[in-house]
Amino acid sequence: MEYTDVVMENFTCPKHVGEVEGANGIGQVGSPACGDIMKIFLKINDDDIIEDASFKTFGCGAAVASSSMATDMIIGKSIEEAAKLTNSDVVDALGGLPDVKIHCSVLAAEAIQAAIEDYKKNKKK
Amino acid sequence: MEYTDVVMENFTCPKHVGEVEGANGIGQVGSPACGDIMKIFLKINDDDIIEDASFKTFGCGAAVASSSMATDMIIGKSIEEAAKLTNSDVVDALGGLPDVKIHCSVLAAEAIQAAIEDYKKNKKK
Amino acid sequence: MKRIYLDHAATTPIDPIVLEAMLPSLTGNYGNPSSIYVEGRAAKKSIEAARLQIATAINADTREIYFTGSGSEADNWAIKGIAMKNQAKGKHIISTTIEHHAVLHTCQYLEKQGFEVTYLPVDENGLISLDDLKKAIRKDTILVSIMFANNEIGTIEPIKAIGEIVKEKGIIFHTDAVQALGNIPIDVKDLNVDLISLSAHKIYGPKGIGVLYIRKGVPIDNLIHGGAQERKKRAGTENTAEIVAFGKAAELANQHLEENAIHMKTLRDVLIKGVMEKIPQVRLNGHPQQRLPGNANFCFDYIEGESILLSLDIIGVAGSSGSACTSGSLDPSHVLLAIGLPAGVAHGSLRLSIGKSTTLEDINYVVDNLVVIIERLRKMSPINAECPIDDAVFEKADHHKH
Amino acid sequence: MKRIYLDHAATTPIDPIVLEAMLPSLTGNYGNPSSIYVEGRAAKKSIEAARLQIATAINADTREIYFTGSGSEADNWAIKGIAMKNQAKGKHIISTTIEHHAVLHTCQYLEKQGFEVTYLPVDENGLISLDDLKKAIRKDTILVSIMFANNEIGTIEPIKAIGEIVKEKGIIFHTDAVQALGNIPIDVKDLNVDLISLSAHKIYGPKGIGVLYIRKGVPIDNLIHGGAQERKKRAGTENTAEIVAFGKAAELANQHLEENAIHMKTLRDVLIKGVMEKIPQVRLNGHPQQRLPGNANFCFDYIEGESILLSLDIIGVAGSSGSACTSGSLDPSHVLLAIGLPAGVAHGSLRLSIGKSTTLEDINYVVDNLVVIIERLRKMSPINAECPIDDAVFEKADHHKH
Ligand SMILES: Cc1ncc(COP(=O)(O)O)c(C=O)c1O
Ligand SMILES: Cc1ncc(COP(=O)(O)O)c(C=O)c1O
Repeated sequence: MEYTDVVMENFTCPKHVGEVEGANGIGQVGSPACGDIMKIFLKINDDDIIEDASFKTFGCGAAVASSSMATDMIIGKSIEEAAKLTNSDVVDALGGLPDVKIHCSVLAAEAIQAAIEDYKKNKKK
Repeated sequence: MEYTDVVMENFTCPKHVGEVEGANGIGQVGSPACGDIMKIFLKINDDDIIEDASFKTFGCGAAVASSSMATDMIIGKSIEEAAKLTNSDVVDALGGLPDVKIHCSVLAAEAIQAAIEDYKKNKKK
Repeated sequence: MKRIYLDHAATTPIDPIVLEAMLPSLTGNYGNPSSIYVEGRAAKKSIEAARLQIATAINADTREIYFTGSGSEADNWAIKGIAMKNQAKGKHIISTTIEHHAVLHTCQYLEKQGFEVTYLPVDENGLISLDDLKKAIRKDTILVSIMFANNEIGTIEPIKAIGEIVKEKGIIFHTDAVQALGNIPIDVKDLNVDLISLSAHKIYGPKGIGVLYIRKGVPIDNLIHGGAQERKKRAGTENTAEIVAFGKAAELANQHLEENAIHMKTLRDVLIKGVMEKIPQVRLNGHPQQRLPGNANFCFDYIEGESILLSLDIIGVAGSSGSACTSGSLDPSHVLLAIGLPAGVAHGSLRLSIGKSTTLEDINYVVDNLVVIIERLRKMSPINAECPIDDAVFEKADHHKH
Repeated sequence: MKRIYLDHAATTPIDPIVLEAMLPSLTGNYGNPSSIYVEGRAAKKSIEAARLQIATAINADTREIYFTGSGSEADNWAIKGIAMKNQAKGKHIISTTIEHHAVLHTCQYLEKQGFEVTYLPVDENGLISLDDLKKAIRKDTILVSIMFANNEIGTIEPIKAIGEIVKEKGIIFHTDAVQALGNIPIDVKDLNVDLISLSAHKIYGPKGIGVLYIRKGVPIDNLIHGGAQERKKRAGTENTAEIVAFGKAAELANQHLEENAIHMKTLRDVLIKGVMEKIPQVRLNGHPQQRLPGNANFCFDYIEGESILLSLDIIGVAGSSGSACTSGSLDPSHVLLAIGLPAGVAHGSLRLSIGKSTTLEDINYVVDNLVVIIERLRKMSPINAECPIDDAVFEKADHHKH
């Protein structure tokens, strides 16, 4: 298994770690039993644009890097666009992931979707 | 498999190769299918003393060395004594033989016995 | 950057003395050991010298030492060879839940071929119970295979006591001593063991060479059929160079056994004390006393093992983890699960295994840096003491099962 | 004394370029290739580079190359692995009477486990008949294993034609190409072969490292179970150094295939011509044309092979013989018997196998001295043209059977 430089960069100096203040969409996927949990925090403005995003991740290097990259990719996008982010987009942005780590990118995409769902649910109330 | 120096000496410069002139006891054992044939020639005098002995051998290094050593050991002995020569005597005199080669020494002892039998048979006639 | 290698349980560098011993067999001494001419005899001689070195190290007879292509091959041979040869007597085998995969997967393969295997459980320290063993023995039990010392958590099993129980019943006893060699004494005359697996690369020898000790008279089928090498028990042109190297490595390991063990134990205790005292929410895995001198194995709550390894690697430290993420599977170490850890915790394990060249500075450096790394990763984690996640809930949810 | 090594079919010295390539993996690069830190990744990388070199040499995909601990292990794995995995389909295997013991004894072992094996006969040149093969194929045939080139007499089997017949029937085809590699081209895209065994020490690589090529999708059981190495197909910590060496050796063998073959063939023909012309009562074994470039195999009537070898050894020449006396058994080579030689004649065989460094002077020296040696030994022999011994008589007499 070999990580790309981009993965290592995003692992050692991950962007957007922590809990964004005023987050109004939060999504969590994974389980510790499987070795990964990803929690995504979104701050979405009234125009449904993602103003800021952050993550907290329990997981391997690829999970951390995927979280970092994915949050970075959706900031400034509309929730519609962000919901379309696929795991392959994340993998491509990372310059590739080892086969056995692809599922980490899947988790990242799922976590974002979950956070957007959460935002929509909150909004409706 | 490792031969002793004595074995190698007796293989490279075997004593008593060929057919002794006036041989009156000839014994042959073994088969080419098994990879060894030993033929022993004895020249025995009227007092039943082995005056000279020689061999011809088809076989491996141990077979040649055993033939050489065995013939050398019985020259000057009575046929009674010579008949008592065991394969272990030959092995000892050679400073040992590899396990898988012990049967060569057995052949040598058998060939001598066969030659003595042949002499006795000839004498009776 | 200076590297600090703390994964000696995975493999060790070749000792320069061992390399020196093996080099002549790579640059020359190339004869086929089965050949009768000078080159062949020379190769044969060096192999037999190595066999004697190995035999001496475990107090065996040279005719009981058979070279294999790895520790894994030795394990496979022992278990399949005994099973196949003795199946008329019975098809029941006893092993444990914490064996190396070379034993475990071999047993599982035999289960598919109609054998029955009882896997003895272990307690929270990784020890089997002699009572369990006694109860597991049946009339049709033909083999007991229990490892000498565990490669992950370092726990040393009571091999002598096991041997006594097994011998009384006339059952064949195999032990995987790959981790024991060079770390704790192995004396086949003292132990009632019939088969022992060994591997060179754990004791500063090369990879790709192992040994199976087979007590004289033990009925066993071959695993690799073919030529008459290894007294007709293991075919394949002999790996002269690595055999010679294994011989030398075993000799050195034996000569310096005590001194190396004391050195490793001392540093290990510093390491364990440092980590346990300086880092909160950590547990030590494996038996507190009855463990390999060089083994330290921790679980850090709330974080995952691979990210610890990567963080250590970046600052020059090599360690290993029972986390699934390091193995290509998604299940964490079967050993950590067997000692009762929840999967989520098992994912946060770190094994640091000390070698003969490890120094006190190395250990201090690692402890100091671990404090920082663990803190950093915990900050990044969505779970913590206030916000723990119930494994059970997630396991039931089954959302991310593969 | 200068040594003349003419036993390249038994094993070869390590090429200095190969040694140079492998040394870094002995002095450093010791990481466990399964580990994720720097040392592990470096080791992994060198293994994958070697895998590519091997794949290129036989025109395969890297994912079809699996490293083993020897050519013998590759043979055992291929045959047992296919047999075990596909036994539900049938339990019939086809092989030949002239296979290497690694194939032959594996087949015999499977016969004991309830498999049926048809051993195809060969003609006086060592060739199987395609008609025999077609006739031997049954509904329950699951595997055909026929060697690429014979190690004793050098005969090259019609592998491509065999592959076509076998493929049409949907049967799995294995070939032991240990002797072919580096001597004749092997192209898996051109041949209908599913499994190929290779070994490094026949092509100036180290002993103790082999390869099994497994065509993608071929269903096969593991032989060595355990860790996830070799894409979960062959357990055991990778022998990094020897894998790297095998890669380099294969690359060199491939690059210089034609030039080496021409060199060996030229010298071989000088050798054969010299021996046949200067020594009476001698026969050439193996196919006159369709043979390995470096192989010469003779039978000298009335004398025994080991004594020829010893005599050659004394004057500095290393050769081999199919005589029983060199193998520790009392039966002469099964290959020489299979081509129809009487046992007594088979005992008098001498194989001289030429390598890339052999010179014309070496060959001339050997021919000249052989003349003397053969004459001397014949003088010592109790049998000769005038006094032949009927094998049959002796065999019936059975006086000296073991
Ligand atoms: C045709 C053939 N097959 C298999 C082997 C076995 O290879 P290894 O010695 O690497 O086990 C050899 C050589 O020994 C051989 O010549
Ligand atoms: C306990 C144990 N058994 C077996 C093995 C396998 O040995 P090898 O890597 O030589 O196949 C190892 C190490 O990998 C081990 O730690």
